[in-house]
Parts: sequence; C-alpha cells; structure tokens
Amino acid sequence: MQKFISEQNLHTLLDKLIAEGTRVVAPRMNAGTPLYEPLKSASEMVADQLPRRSGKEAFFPLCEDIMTYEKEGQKVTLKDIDPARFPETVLVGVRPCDAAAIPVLDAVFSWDYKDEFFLERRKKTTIVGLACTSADDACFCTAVGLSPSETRGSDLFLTPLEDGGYACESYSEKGEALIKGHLELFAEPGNSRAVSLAQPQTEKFDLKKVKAWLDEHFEDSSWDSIATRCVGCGACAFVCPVCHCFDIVDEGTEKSGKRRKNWDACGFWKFTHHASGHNPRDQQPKRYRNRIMHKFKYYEDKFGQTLCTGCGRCIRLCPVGIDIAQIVEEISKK
Amino acid sequence: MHPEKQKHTFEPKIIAFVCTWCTYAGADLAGTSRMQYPPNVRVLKFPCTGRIDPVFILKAFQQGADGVLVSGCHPGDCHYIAGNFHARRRFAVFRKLLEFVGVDLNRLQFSWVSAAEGGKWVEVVTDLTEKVRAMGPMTEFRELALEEQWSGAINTPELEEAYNQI
Amino acid sequence: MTTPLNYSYYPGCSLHASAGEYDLSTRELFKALKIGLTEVPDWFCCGATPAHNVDELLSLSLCAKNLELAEQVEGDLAVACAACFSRLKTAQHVLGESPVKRKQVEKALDAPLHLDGNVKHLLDILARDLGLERLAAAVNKPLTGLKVACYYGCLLTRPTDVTNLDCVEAPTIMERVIESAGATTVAWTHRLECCGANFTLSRPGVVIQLANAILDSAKAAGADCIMVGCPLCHGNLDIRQKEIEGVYNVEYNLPVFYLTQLVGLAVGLGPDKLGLDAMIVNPMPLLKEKNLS
Amino acid sequence: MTKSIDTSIYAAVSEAIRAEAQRILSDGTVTAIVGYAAARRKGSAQPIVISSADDAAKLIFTPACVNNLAVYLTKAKKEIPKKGKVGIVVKGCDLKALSGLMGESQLKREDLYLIGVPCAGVLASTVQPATELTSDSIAPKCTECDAQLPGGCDFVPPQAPLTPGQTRKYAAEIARLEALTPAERWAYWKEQFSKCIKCYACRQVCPFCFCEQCLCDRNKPQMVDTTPRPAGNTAWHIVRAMHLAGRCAGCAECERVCPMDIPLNLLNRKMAKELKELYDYEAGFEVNDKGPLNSYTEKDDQSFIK
Amino acid sequence: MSRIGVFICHCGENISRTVDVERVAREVGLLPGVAFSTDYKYMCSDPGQNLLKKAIQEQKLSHVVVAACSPRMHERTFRKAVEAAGLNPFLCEMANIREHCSWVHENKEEATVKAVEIVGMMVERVKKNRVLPTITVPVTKRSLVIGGGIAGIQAALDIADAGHEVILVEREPSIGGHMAQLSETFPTLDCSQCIMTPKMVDVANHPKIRLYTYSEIELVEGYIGNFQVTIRKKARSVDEDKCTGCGVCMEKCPIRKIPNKFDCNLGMRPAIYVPFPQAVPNTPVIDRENCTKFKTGKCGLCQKVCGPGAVDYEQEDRLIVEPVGAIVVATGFDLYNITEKPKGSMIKGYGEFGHGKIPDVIDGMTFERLASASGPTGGKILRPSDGKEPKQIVFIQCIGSRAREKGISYCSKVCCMYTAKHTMLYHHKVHDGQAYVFFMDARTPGKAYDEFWRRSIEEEEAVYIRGMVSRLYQKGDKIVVMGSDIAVGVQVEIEADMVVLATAVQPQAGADALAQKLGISYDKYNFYSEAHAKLRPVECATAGIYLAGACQGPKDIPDTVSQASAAAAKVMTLFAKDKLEREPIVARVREAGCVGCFACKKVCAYGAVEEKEIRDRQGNLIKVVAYVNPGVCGGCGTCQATCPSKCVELDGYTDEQIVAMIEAL
Repeated sequence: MQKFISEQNLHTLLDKLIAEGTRVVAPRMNAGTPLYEPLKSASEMVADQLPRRSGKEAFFPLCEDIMTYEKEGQKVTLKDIDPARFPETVLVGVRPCDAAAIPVLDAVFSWDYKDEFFLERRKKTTIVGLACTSADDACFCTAVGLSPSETRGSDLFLTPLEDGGYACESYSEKGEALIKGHLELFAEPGNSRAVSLAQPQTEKFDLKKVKAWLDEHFEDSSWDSIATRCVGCGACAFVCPVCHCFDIVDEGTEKSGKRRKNWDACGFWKFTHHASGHNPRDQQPKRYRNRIMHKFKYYEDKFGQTLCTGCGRCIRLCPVGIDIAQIVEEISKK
Repeated sequence: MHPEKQKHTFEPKIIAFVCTWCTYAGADLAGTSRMQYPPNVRVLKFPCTGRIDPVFILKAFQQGADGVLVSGCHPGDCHYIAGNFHARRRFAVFRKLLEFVGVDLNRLQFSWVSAAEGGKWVEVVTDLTEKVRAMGPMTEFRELALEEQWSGAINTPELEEAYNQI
Repeated sequence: MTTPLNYSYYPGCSLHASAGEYDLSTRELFKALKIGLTEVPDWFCCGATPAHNVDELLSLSLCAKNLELAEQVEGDLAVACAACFSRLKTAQHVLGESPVKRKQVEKALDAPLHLDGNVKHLLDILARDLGLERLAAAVNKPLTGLKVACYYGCLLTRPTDVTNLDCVEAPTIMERVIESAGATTVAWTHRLECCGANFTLSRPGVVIQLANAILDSAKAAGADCIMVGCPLCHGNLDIRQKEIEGVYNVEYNLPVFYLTQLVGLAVGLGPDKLGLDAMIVNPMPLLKEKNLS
Repeated sequence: MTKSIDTSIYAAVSEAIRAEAQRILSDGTVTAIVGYAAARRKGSAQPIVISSADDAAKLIFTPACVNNLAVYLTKAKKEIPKKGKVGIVVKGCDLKALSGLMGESQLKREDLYLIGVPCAGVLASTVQPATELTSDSIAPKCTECDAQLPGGCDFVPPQAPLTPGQTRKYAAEIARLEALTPAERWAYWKEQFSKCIKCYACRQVCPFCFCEQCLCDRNKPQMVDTTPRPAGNTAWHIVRAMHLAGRCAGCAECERVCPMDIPLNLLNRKMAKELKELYDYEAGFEVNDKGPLNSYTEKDDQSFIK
Repeated sequence: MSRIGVFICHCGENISRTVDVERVAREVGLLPGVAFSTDYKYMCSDPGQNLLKKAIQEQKLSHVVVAACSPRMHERTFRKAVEAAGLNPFLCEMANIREHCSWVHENKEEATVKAVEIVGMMVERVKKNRVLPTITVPVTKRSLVIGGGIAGIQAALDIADAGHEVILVEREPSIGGHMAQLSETFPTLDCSQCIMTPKMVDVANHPKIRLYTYSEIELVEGYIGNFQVTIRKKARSVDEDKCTGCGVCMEKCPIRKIPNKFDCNLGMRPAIYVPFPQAVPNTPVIDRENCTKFKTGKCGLCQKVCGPGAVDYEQEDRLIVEPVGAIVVATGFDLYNITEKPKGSMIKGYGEFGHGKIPDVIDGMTFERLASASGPTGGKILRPSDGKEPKQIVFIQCIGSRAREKGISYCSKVCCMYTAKHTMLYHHKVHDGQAYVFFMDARTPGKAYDEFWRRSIEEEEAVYIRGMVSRLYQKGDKIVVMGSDIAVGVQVEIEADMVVLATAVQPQAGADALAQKLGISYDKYNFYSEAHAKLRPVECATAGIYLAGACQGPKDIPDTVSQASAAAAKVMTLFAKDKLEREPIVARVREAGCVGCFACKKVCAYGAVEEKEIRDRQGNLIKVVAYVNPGVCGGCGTCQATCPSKCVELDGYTDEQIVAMIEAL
C-alpha cells in the first residue's frame, strides 16, 4: 500500500502514538549526541544525522535485567522478567543500513535458541524506515549490496519528497496496520519527485572472493599488519548495527541482586579469557581477525548473510582509524 | 512521578573508615569513658588510613551511606611512619573529584583522631550525623542505582515502588 | 665599556653641612669614574638616629617620602652617609613587611608608596656595580705603602638582612675596595665597635672612652690612617682625636679619611677636589711621606 | 571569529620525518618506527608501524594525525617488536605521556628514538578528517597547549609552529562547571555518564592504562559494576579519573575517541588543575620518578581535615 | 558453604545491659552461612573459651565471629583459642559490640539493632578470610655494632656475653671514641681511662667479638635477620697479627711533628702512630699523607726496625662481607667546630669568638686533653700559645646550642656539667686560678648532678655570670672578653688568659651518608630518628636496626651506657628465637597481574618492595614485577591503595573482605 504523509502529519502521528502510550523511538539529540531514544514529543526528532548507535538497541538492549534474586535468611527467591511487559514500540526514522540490519539479527536470535527477549520486542515493534539523504566517505552500504533506498527490514518506508512530506509504502501487515490505524493522516501518493538520495562512493565488494580468501587464510601473516593498530576496545562492536554478542553478569549484594544481559565485544581481552587464565585469542590480531571472519565468513556459512550493512560507524568511531572497507577491499584484491 | 513522602524522622546511615592504631582506639576510649553519641555510625577498621582506597568511599555511597567519615592518626603519629601522609594527599585530590562530579562534600568528613581523643571522636561523629540528618538522605547514588538504559527499562511495578521508597 | 652607570644621589644633611668634604669627594670621584650622579630634587632629612627613637611613624614617613622623591630621578639611589643608608633601608624593610605600618604611612603621606627602588651605599656601587677590576683600572696613583684601618662603625652592616651590604660578623668590602686602590689594610679588633655616635653632644665622656679604644686598637695594629664611611664616626674620631690624646696623654696622629677621599687620591684627584683641608688631623704630612700629595 | 592557522609547516615536517625515518631505519639505529600514514578516507591518517626503510615514504604528519602513539609502546600492545630501539613520532602532548611512562618504569629512554614534531595543533574529533585546521576545527586540548615544541627528543624538524592565542576551552568549561551548584553538576555528569556504553575505548587508548587486568574487569570483589548502567558508568569514570590523577599528561585521547562524545578530559584537566594548586605538580617533559600521589611533604595542605 | 560460629558475649552485663544478646544471637543465626549462634556471659573466661573450642569441633565450624569487646583487647585471646581448636587463627574475627555499641548507646532497641548489623558485617567479612600461615624469617644470630665508643663497646660486650657473635666496626685506628679523650668524668670525677680501658681490653679479648678498627661500612643489604654488610677495612700498612705493639717503629719514625687529632692537635705524633697509649688494638697505623715512604718512596725505616716484620707498605683496603641479623648504630657525636662554617650546613660559624684564630681560645675537648694525665701537657693546664699557666680562664656556655639563628635550636645537655667539672679540675691544678663562667642557665638534672654543680661554685670558687658574651679579641697576650651580666645589668669586660668554649654536640660527620646506607631516617641535624620518642627510644623504624648513644641525640655517659645495654637487650630478644615469627598481615603481589610500575615501591615507607625478574626457562626476561619481602613489610597496606589494578594485596585486609563489609551494611 502506497501513501503520502506530510511532515506535519508525521509529527501528529508520532504525538498521537506517544499519547496512546506507545514508545516512539527515533533519532534525537542527547547532550549533544544524536541517538535513537524514546521521544517525549515528535519535535525532538532529528532526521538529518546518523545516530551514533544503531537501531538494534530497540530489540537487543545495551543492558537488560533477565532475572532478579532475593535472599531472606536461608530462603532464596528467583523472579524472571516477564517479556510480556516489553512496551509496544514504533521505531521511526531508521536509515536503510540500520533497518536492513534487523532481519540479519532475526536469523541469529531465532536460531537453535529462541531468544524471547529479542523476539518479543521484535513482535511488538513497528519499524518505519527513512531513505538516506546524507552520506560521507565512511559509508559503504552500496558495497555490501544495500542502497540509500533499501527497504529491507522496514515495515513502512518513507522517502522524503522534494516538495516536502514523505512518500510511504508499507512492506508488512504491521506497516499497513499503522497506516490503517491513522488513515486520516495519510493521503494518496502525489507525483512529486523524491529528493536526491545519498551516493556512497565505494564500489561493490566481491563478497564471494572475500569469503573465499577468508576460508583459506585463518592463519595468515597479513592479519598482523591489518590488526596491529587495534587497541582492543569495544567501540566498533557496540556501534555496529549487526554485532550481537552479549555477556551475562550478576550484579548486587549477597542479599539481593539482578542477573543482567549486556553487550560484549570480541575485541575485548576478557571476551575469551578463561577462568584458568588461558586466553585462546590472547593477541590483538587474533581478536580483530575474529571480527572480520564473523562478518564476512562465519555468518555467511551459518545464515547465508553478510554481517555488515556498510553504515560506516565503525570507520568513523575507531579510535585508531581502522577502516573495515579498506581491509575488505584489500582482501578482495588478494 | 514520586508522590510527596511525609517527613518521618530520617536516620542517616554513616560509614566510618578508621585506622586501628589511633581513631579506632579513640573510639574505644569513648566507649570505656561511656560517652554517648548517636548510633548511626558503622565503623570499619583498617591498619592505616594509607590502606583506605577512594573506591571504598564510592562503594559506601553506592551502598546507601548518607555520610562517610575517614579518620586516622595525626600527621607524624602514624604507626607506619607515612601512611597518613599519603592518605592526606590522596583524599585531598579525591574530594575535589567528587565535588566536581557533584557530590555534596558536607557528606564526606576527614579528621585526625588520636587514641587519646575519645571526646573528639564523639564530637566528629555527632557533628557529621546531625549535619547529614539535616541535609536528608543522599538521594544521588540511590536514584542513580535505579536508572536504567532506555532500551532495558521495563516499567514493572517493583520499579515504581522502588522509586517511591527513596 | 659596558652601559654607563648612573644613579640618583641622596647626600643627607651632614654632607651639606659638617661633612661637606664627603659630598665634594663623592661627586668628584664619580665624575672621574664617569658614573652619573644626579641629586634627588628637594630631598630632606631622613630622621637619622634620633627620629625613630622619638616616633617610628615619623621616621618611616620621612624616609618613604624621600624614597618616593628619588623615584623621579632615573637610576638606583646612591647614599654616602651610613646613617641615611641605614634609615632608608630599614624603612624599606619595615614597610615591606608590615601592612599595618604601610597603611599608616600611606595615610600620613596620603599617597601610595612605591618602595622597590634600589638603595645602594657607595661601597656597594664601587665594589659590585662598578666592580673592583674596573676600579683598579681607573687607579693611576696607587696608594702603595699606605697602611689603612677600615672602620665600619655600627650602621653599615647592621641590623642583619636589612642593609645586606656585607657579612655582619666579618665584613671585608671596605678592605677590598681600598686594596684595589693600592693601599694595604691592617687587621685590627675594633672595626665594628661603636664610636659613641650621637652621644658626642649629650655625653661626650662616652665618646672619649669608646673612640679612644678604637684609635688605640688602630694604632696598635700599625695603621697610618683610618678610613670611614659615615660623617658621625668621622666627627668622633677626627675632631675629638686631639682631646682624646690629651685625656689619655697618648699620641695617635691618625688622619681619618672618607673612603671617597682615599679612592679619589688613587684615581689622581688633587687635595682641593677632595676637601682634604677640612680634616682636623692634618693628613698632608702623611701623604707627603707616602708621596701621594 | 574563526582564526586561520598556518599549516604550511606540516608538509615540511612530514618531509623531514620521512628523511629521518629513512636514515635511522637503513642504518639500523632503530628496528621499527611507530608513526602516522595516510588512510583511505580523504585527509585521514592512521597509526602505522614500519620496519623497513622503504616504508618510510608512507610516513606523514598532518592535522589529522591525532593519535597518541605512546599507547603502542606500553604493555597493552606486547606485539610491537621489542627487540632493539623503536622510533616513535611524538607531538608535545604525546611526549609528556611518554615521560610519564618512563617515570613509571614502563619504558626506558635508551630504547626509544624520539622524533619530535613541532605541532601547530590537530583536528577535533567532531570534524571530518579532511577539514582545514582553523581555530574552530582545532582540538580543544590544542587551545591549552604549552608543548608545541617537544623537548629532549633525538630529532626535531627545524620548523617552528605558530598558533594564534585562543581561549583555553577546558579552563573555561571547568570554570563554568565549578560555578554550578553540586546538584547541577551531578545532573550534568549523570546525563553524560548515562550515555557511556562501557566500550572502554577511553581506557584502551590511554597510554597510562597499561594494567594487565583493569580493576573494573575483576569481580572478586566487584569494585565497579560492569554493566553500562548509569550507576556503573559513574563509578567507572570516577575510578578512571582518580587513577590518572597526577599521571595524565593531557593528550585528551580519551575524549577524542569516546564514541558518545563524553567530555572525559574535563575530569582529567580538573585533576591536573587541583594537583597544580595543591602540590605545584605539572606533567612535563622531564621524567620524575615519583608522581604527586606517591610522594608527600610534611607541610601538605590539610585544611579540609578536622 | 561456610559454617560460621557466632558467639555473643554478655561481658557480665556491660553488653547485655543495653543489648538484647539473645535477640542478636537469634537474628544473626538466620544469616546465610551461619551454622551456630549462641551467647555466653563471659566469652573471654576459660568456660567461655572452652565453649568456643567445643563448638568448633562439634559443629565443624569453618569460621568464628566473637561479638564482644574491642579486638584491641581480646583478639589475640580468641585467636589463640581458635588455634587450639585446630582452626587457623585468622579465620576468627571480633565484632566490637561493647566499646562501639553497648557502652555508647543507652537506648536498648537502637543498640540491639546496631549490634546485629555490626555482627552481620563481621560475618560477611569472615566469609572472605583466608587461612594465613604465620610467616617465619630466618635470623642470623650475629650482630653488627657500628662505632667503637663507650656505646658501641657496651652494646658489643652485652651481646657477646649473651653468647652471640658481634662484629664491631670502628672508623678510627682504635676504639674508645670521645670518652677515651676525657680526663675525669662527672659527677664522680673518676678518671675515664681507668673505667674505660678495662672494657676496651675486654672487647679485644672477647672470643665472640670480631673487631674491625680503621674500617668503615661500605654497603648494607638485606633486612631484619638477614643483613649482608660490606665492611671496608682500610689499609693500616701494619699486619695486625704479626705486630707485638712494641712501639719501636714509632720511636724511630723521622717524622715527628704531625698534630694528633686525638689530642685536638695540641700533641704531636709520628707518621706511624697509635692515637693514644692505651689504644686497643695497640697496632700502629701509617698516616699515608704524611709518611715520606708513601710521598716520595724514600725512608722505609719503620719496616727495617720492625722485628716481627709487621710493616707492609703494599697492604690495600679490603672489602669483607659479614652476614648479620641485627645492627646497633653507636656512631657517637662530634663537637661543633666554630672555626669555619661546615660545608653545606646551615650552621653559621662564630667569627666573633676567634676560635682557631686566637690560639688560647679552645673548646671543651681540648681542655679535657690539657687536663688529661696522658694528654700532651701531662695534665697541666697550660696555654697553647706560650705554655704559661693561665691565671684567669673564661668559660662561655651554649656556643652553638640553643642558638636558633646559628642553626642549632637544641640544648646539648652535657656542657653545663662538664664545664662545672672543668672549673673544678682547673681549681685543683691552679690553686690561685680564677674561673669565670658566662651562662644562660645551668641544666644539671642527673643524679648527684646539681650537688656537683653547687660544689663547683661554693667550694671551688668558680664565678658564674648570667649573661652572654658578645665578642672577644686578642689584646697583647690577654684575651678581652666583652660580655654582660644581666643579673646586675652591667656590661662586663674580662681580660682572660684562656677562653674555653662549651660548643654544641653534633652527630659525627657523614652520619647522613651512613643513614642512607642503612635506610634509617634522621632529623634535620643528622641525629638518627628513633621509632617512638618515648616507647621505642632505642629502635629504628626500620626493623632490625637499633640506636645507642649520642648518635640519637646529645646525652651523657650514664644515659649512653643504659641505651647501649637496652639496644643489646633488643638484639638478644630478636636472637632469642631461631625463626623470626611475625603476624602474617603482610602484602603479597599477584605477579600475573603486576606490570612493574612500582607505585607500591614508591609509597612503601619500609622499603619492603623489591624488583623481581620473571624469566622463562630459556632465561630470557619476560617482565620485572614487584616482590614484597615478608620480613620487612610493616603491614600498612598503603601499597594496595596506591596500586591501580590492586595486584598487591594486604592479607587480612583484602579488598574482598572490605567490600563484603561495606555491602553488608
């Protein structure tokens, strides 16, 4: 179903949703940094900047409680968190590189173990994509088979029009339900042309060739030169729309506390640090190799998808300027 | 979001980190002299103020202390020669950091109490207890402990009720 | 030649009265050594020894005003008389240390004080600013053979760390200056003993007794003459020498020179330019004997 | 009013570094050099470790060379070849960190060949790498820099950096924060620390965070919560600022690399300011073996102690 | 799961009066990990301790918390009881619910709630306690004594008599120190040679004492019980074993006129000399600066005349390493020399007293030599300038002492007494002589001291003038002393024949250098600092090093000897046991985590942190880590609070224990 919605109506739609108690998450400024966060009012939305963290947060939170424990004398009571309590959410203003990431995550979170925390949130969220109009030389979505107008992962996709307002098209029942639920705010599609979209310059990677190289070169001296720069922080993994590793830790005192699930990163030394003290990936190149392998080989082997949507966040934010596009490009030339 | 609480008499929780050679002995002297002082203080014994790590002060506030007292030997009296000199510098810098982050320094008291100054111990503890009682509970760290990242927050009844208790 | 030295000059009352020869020889010596010396315009009495016994605020204000006047003339303040030097330095020291007294003086003068100008005794200028080598170079009639007893008196080196001219217990600045002018100095015991100063008017007996001890010690040490840096000491040792000889019927005949007179001789100035005629104990026979006249 | 900064010297400095690198690599003075090289994105630079003379041509020095390379010589990066002397390109702020490390017996001066660079300033983290260096795009730390010409190096290109005087951004911001009430300051920092995602980039990039296992990575006892909740984040940043007090040299890498733009260097500059006032300590080029927090004098201030 | 036993004491009714002990026992019993909780009227009594021991065995307790009085009172008692029951003593903690709770809070409800929380806190702490075996350090039962004065001699004799080997090191060619220079000693006027030489001979003949004279300490390594001391035995040029002490070489030596420092340069000695007749060892030393054999290579007469052939010009300094378990420092004092301002010292000289310029102005020690029968004048008081007998002597007190502007603010304690003695000796030897003493006040606090001082005035007719001397100068062959008599308010001038200055007592030159080698602290005057002014006067803060005599501060012979015996006693207690046992509250380094930044070493006031190399099997160095020497560690824990990654951990006060306590509140 194709429709048109004006800028004003979109804000009204969001304010109505907020009023109804639905959690509306969109890019907004938080102490000077653009982030996907729940809005208090539609006016807070900032559409022109790529949020510093990806949209995966709505489904795979930075940190969430999964169980609480309480000790009264010798008696210990455990209480699970009931996923039913996750709020209805509408994720608005999601760039194609973030939106396309979510189906990639669906694969791993519904793999041999159904992660009800992720899936319940996934069920309760409608994703409203937004075509991408501004890219910088770090973006390389086109190189991994996406594009500024890619609708994959979006329930409803808005494309900004030259004369203002957005052409919107629904790609799932949730999308349609959203339109139907507020039909008065939508109008029939006009014929105004779309705004010129962003053009990332990187040309398409030969992902097949990259994977082939990676299949053979687990042990290779070039990993040293590629990864010597990496200092082992978690910035790239945490801002990446598709990285999904997490750690479970109990926090609290003897008397009471919570079991929490929070993001972890393979770049950390402690990620593979065994209780015995042994660490299979003790050197930084081994850890960084795992990042490339997981994104361009292991995920392909398991789910037939590339674990990278080319959003460029890891390139912009890497403390030591490691450029994954440069690395993949070099591998594709090997 | 919190209904206005009625003001019941608030009993501040004071944690005191003391060195065993001087202040702990001073507190013992206050005991043997049967001096009376408010029961809000809980005393932790250390070999020397040099052993008191600033993270313990942070930990104390996080665990709900409304006031923290750190006390040891007067400079020059340290049983370990220089423990309190290092501590003095460490705390001079740490309290500036806490102040900069927004902790009200009236809740953090440093003092020298020798083994003969039972009276001074009582005075320091009583002053701090009354001062903190007047200031009310230290809400900063308690509220902070309940804050969640937006994505992990679920408005559960316990969360509501916990908020009200602060 | 390095940058020319020049100073503002505070002669002090006695140099315009009884110690005229000290003022004359100072001006001539500085002219000969090509050191600029411009008198402080309408300077007035520094209070000398009596003022601060009567009222400290008076003495401090007098000196503060003089120091302020000296600021108008370019260059450090040169002082010849030991008493003026001691008073100006003490005022600088006391007003620098005690804000209470500083406020009182500022109220008295109703003007802000600026006391950081340098106050220097002639010895300081000759020994340090000019430097002993350049002084020796300027000597063309060395005082060879003249045995001089250098007499500091009380005020040049005391109180400690106020005048900062030289070490309190064992000063050597006078000896070094006159030795670079060719003279030989004698080691004697009364270099720093008091000459009785202003008791010369109220209780002359004290001056007779003290001055005698000094003259006796200098004579015993084999000195030909005594060199002084203070008009009051000069007065007690020179003017009263005859009377002392009478009282103790002993014969000293020790001429008492100002340091500028002796150095002046060494740089070739004649007796008329040094006011040698004003000295009570006639120095001419001694100078002739050492063929320095 | 944006003041432009004369960046003509950067090309000449790069040339001098390349020549020097070529020389010391070919004559074996050093076995490797840690420097900067151009990266894929226009105008961007990234750290590089070269060990052959002909790689020397890759070395550059531009306003985009923002990293503090000292981190590559500390324990955290054990793989950097430790055999023989290692050359390193150092800006003034980096050199202060190096001398701190030498004071903490992590490095020996004789194992290092210091190529100091006269630096007129580097770009802030919030601008694209290709931006031209002006008083707007310059990194906040450079507005307070007193080390444009690093001292005590083995080689320093002859160029002289000239940077127009600028308002000291950190000093101003610290003064602003100090003027607030404790509650306002707490709110300010709570909002900032809530953004933290515990990616530990600030720790991994700091030359002084060379502990084998960070206190915050340990759980017996759990001194600091690991999860990135505001409570854990606040504790983490307080501990970090306290551990760097009296050591941090102001290279402001922590603030530059923070993906969430948390003004972390404010905490370190505040500590540096306090240590200057309290014990007259300032991180500098000379190596002192005892820092302010592992030495004392009888007469240290104790006005805050009853 | 730990099985903790909690024992709440009534302490008669000191606790139970304001704390409901049954309720505390009941509530604490519910805490996780507590297997047994009871209360008893007197826990520290025998039945109480037996209850404790029985419960440990029957209930198989893993930890014990005794809630009673302050640990400073009975922690040792309960830990011994727990140890007797077979449990490591450090698994027992005390909860102070008396001094910190029942005695200071009257309201029973509040006190009881607080008591429960205190005990609960200690229960959480004890869960984290680890078994700590007592630390034993081997003790070398040999002691080093530095300084062969009366202090060193007394300490050496006491320790040797207790059966332990002693190494006595003396810098001068002979032991005896300053006391050997004295004529008679106050307050009994017995001759110092008579009371000292027997002790010196005992030292030489004592089988347990190895004497190194003309030797200095080169290097001190190690820690209490395990010091390695390198001694530099300077070349004497005479073989001590062969020399019989016949003295022929000294008679024959052509160089006669070298001022003898022992006689304060009044007497003369040859180039090969023994400082004084009763020297121990009685072996001469060749003064290589003044001996023509060493200066020009000629002469060599002493070697020719030496019967046993003991003279050996080729002899060189020898470095000897001695393992010792304890060190007694007895380096003594020196008199403040006013002739010139000591280099780098803040002490300003006394130009105005002409010492060194006026020959007849001498210091107290020179007067002693004049008065001493073995002195250069055979005991007659004669003027150094012309050898005449002085008819008027002026003694001036407090030269340097109590003179802040001259740099010394302390009182040297002994001068008032020895000056009174000098006036007496002078009066005995020159009956018509008159002694004047300029003094501020007489300090004669010792036993029979003040009587001695009164006697010098009333019987020996010394004239005491209360006032200070401003200047003195030579006039003819007299010395004019210009002083004031403040009692009468008059300026006084005395024409004296001789002036004796009672100069201040200072540590020996080089005292600070020796302190740095030993790692002991010293004050701004270079006197060594004792561990505690009142309670540990003869020990240094650094374990295993003890102090005796004037090196710790000005003192007279009685105090010096008692301090020497005290220091010896301390050494004997140290050597009483083969192993030095000490509380295992010491720091340990987790070497896996240590990155060798040595912040711990920088803050350790005990110097207990050493650098340790970790090498792989092939021997190449992996890293250098910190190592805490359990024998030296004081247990303050400053290192752990300084270490960023907490790799150094103080046993008994680990972070786990403390955080557990904080979290239990």
